Amino acid sequence: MTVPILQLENLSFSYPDRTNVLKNINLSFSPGRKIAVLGNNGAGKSTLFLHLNGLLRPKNGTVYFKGQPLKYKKKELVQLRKSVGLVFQQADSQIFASTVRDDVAFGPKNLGLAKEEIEQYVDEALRLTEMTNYSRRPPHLLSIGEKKRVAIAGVLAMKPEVIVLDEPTAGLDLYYSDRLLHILSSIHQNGTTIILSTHDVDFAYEWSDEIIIMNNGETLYSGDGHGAFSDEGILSRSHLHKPWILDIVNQFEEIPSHADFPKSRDQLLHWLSQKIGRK
Amino acid sequence: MTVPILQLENLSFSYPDRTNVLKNINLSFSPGRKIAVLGNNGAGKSTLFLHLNGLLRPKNGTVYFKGQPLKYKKKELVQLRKSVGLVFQQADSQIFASTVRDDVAFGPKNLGLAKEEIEQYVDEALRLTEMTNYSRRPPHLLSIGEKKRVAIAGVLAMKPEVIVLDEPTAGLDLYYSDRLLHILSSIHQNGTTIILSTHDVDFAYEWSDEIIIMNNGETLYSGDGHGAFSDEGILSRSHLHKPWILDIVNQFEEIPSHADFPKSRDQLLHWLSQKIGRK
Amino acid sequence: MIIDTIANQQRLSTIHPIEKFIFAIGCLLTTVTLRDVGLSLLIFFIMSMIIIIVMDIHILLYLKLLSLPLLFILTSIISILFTFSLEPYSGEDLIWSGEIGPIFIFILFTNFEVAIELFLISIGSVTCIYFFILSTPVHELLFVLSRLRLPKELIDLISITYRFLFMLMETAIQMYYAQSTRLGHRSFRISLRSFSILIPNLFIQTLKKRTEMQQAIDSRGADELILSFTYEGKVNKKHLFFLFFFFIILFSGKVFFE
Amino acid sequence: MRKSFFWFCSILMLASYFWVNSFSSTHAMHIAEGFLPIKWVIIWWIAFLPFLFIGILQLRKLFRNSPEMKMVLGLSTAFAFVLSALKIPSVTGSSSHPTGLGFGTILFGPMIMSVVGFVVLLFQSLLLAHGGITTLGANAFSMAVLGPFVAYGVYKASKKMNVHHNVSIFLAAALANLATYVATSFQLALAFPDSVNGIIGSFMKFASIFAITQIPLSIVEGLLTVMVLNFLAKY
Repeated sequence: MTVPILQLENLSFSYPDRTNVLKNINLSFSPGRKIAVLGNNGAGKSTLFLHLNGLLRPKNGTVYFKGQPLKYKKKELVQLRKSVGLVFQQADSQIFASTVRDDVAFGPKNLGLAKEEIEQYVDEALRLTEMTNYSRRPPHLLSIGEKKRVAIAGVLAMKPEVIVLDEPTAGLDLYYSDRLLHILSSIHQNGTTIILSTHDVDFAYEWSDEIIIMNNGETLYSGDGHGAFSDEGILSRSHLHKPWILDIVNQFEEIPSHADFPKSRDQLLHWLSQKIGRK
Repeated sequence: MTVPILQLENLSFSYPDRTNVLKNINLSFSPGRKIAVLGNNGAGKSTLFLHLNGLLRPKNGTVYFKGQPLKYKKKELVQLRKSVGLVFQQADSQIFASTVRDDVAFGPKNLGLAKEEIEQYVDEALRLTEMTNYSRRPPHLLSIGEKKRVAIAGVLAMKPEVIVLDEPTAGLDLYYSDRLLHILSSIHQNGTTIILSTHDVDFAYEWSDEIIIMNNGETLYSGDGHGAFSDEGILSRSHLHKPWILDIVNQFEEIPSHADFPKSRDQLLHWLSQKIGRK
Repeated sequence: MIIDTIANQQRLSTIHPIEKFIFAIGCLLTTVTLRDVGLSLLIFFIMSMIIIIVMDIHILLYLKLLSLPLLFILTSIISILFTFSLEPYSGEDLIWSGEIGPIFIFILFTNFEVAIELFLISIGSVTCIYFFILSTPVHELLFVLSRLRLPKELIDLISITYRFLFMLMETAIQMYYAQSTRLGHRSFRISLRSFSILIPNLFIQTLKKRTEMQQAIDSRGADELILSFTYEGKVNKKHLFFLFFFFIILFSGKVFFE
Repeated sequence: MRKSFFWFCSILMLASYFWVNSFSSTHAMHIAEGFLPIKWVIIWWIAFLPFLFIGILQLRKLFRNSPEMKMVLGLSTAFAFVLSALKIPSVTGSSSHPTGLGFGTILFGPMIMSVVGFVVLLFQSLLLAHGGITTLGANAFSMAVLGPFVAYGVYKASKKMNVHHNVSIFLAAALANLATYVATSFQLALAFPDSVNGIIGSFMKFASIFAITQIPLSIVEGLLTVMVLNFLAKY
């Protein structure tokens, strides 16, 4: 078995004033996967993500990075942040420079790379996020969908092995979120592990290899999408809908086999038309 | 026919730095309706809403308020803003006071009401938004869903005839958005007209009496939900999905009559089970 | 900002802010005016008991809070404690002496006394302030200030600042995290540069907020932010009588012991 | 119109930020609650009150003429507070920017700025437990009155002497920072004169022990101020 790139063991966290924000979390993230984290507002998703990047230090428990327990030494943290990129929800508070290009170069510069390498990394990140044509634009004149892409480019330019995105599609219209998903799939094809949080169960069901459901600082579920959304108890405790696809398919007596099970809307419609046609 | 409470005639608007944001908009809003405005990021929804409240003045065209053309005199504006409440997308930027109660009282105080009346209006608004128990909390300790409700309460406390909400469910999880929808329905039952913008076509289809689709500053469509989502041309131009319900129902040869047409997920599932059972 | 969160959650929220104000400021002024070590210890004890037992604040958290002003207090006390001179000193009140090169260092008994006294009085007064800020959220303080007839402009400014503080703080923290994840604070030099970028960006976000908020104010039928500061509930006369006697006992105790 | 308003706000905010920060996060230098004898508590409050009083009168006039300034000033004050509370590693960020201060002083006068500074100090004692209520008068006098005047004066003087722009910004920021630290040491020395060497001896002691933190801090402050302004100039 491959070593998980990140692993959390009995992780707990609380802010000094509040009760526990994360309670006894055990999770492991394998390389190359697409992982969606679901859960209500305040379930602890963002706090969890801050731990994956060493920005917060757990009160109890351990974060393992490539099998090694993290000790929060400066060097280790640099290594971790180089490998695990974190894209925050608010695009505005993570874009700083006066042009897109300068902003994307912020990370590679801090890595202490040579000038040509910086250029190359930045070009690559801009290309992947389809922002090459915007490189001289001042970020504050971009639309929200473009800003999100700059934020992602800024992290990609450090060539991370894992990219963690906090609600990447929040506030985006269909056009921009489709483009974003397209970008995520090219990033994934490059071999990058993707972890993201979302409120959209239909998207999570379609997109992810693995689903984590959080509620009030605990993990209610971790596993494949089918299992997550078949358990009514977990869904009602975490205030989640069932994906449309599952709800529709469940209306039929004859449930398709795992391999045939529709995952996307198009697949569902296709399955449905066959189903009706056959009858 | 009743006089529309708000009417826009040939309305155009542009910001000094950008080209036209709104182009020749003609719309009319009848009292007591539930209207959803759809459209991509940057389509002009928020700018349109600012006109409904007199915060922006059109470059061309006229806003009619209860049949009277708006001349942007101080008195008129106060009257307009009393009748048309606007809830912005960013809840944080519309809460000023240091407690929930003092904030909700801000509007009624500006109306120059007597003290008891202010109290009564505030209590009513807090009750409707289910925020009574939070009245002494400082806003920064509220969750995002609670902040949204405070923002709505602040507008409701002025007893408006129309309430306009800019993406009220953005960033909310299912639990909070369900509560919010519940609140909106009690507001609507009180006789208030509701206009809101959203990216969620499924919600818009289920909830609204009337749908307006905007794209690049123009209105592509205004009318009932059925018409909006049957027109493939409009949908693709405005980058909108078809609602799941329509997509599924369209798979069947026999389309239900208008009265039987499922509008909510539950209705769809019910319809589907009957359909399959019947066969 | 833990203090603010605690103030909004603790158990004394039902006590009228004016009563809390009189109690805290009364004790503080008594401690600072009388400058009596015993009295200061008594106040320290009373306040700590109220904070830990009545307000149910965890003792470790309370100790952590108490340590905040210690840096200043200890540094200042050290400089009071030692006396430097080019000549040796051999008075009766010498406790300790030493020398570094040509400079002689002494600790004199009088200075020792002053230092100890100062430490205890400071700690006593600090607990008074902690009682007040931990038990009284800022919106209650605003109510007290408006009752004290302080100028409206000042109270408004305090209130608006308070509301904005947390918004900006949140943005600032987000920016700091976003920079850190891209290794913007890995060394002192890089960190300094990152801060020089963060500060103007925070400022630009602040300006954006201004526009949004002005629109929100206008939309609610006003062009000026006129705030009200209300508190439901009345001053309990029994409590006031109790406070009155409490202070009389404090003062007479002081006279009695002298 | 929009543009000029933008600059107006910018200048105001920067003014309050740099200026307020000239005293803000030198955390170790806030005189703690109960530290000063009642005599000095009263003296420093009396020394500061005229500035506060005149400042409030000017504020009243400002708000009457342009009500939207209430929010702008509130935002500026909050901005200044936030920066003072940010933990800039191994530095506790504080700077005093003279240009900002200069404009701020020209626009509003130092009096309004002393109200802003007062509010920041109040929140530092209420929310962060830095400083205190009885010692607020003394702290406000050195940090909300003296610091800005020094920054303003140094900047003007170095401009007159044709010193390079960046250098004069650096000097104003760093010296204003040093001035508040010297003032606080002086306030402490007055209250606690040395039994052998008197006020001067006591001042020397306070000044040298706090120099350990305050001198590097003021240098970093100066540097940061220069960098921030250069960034803004590019923007």
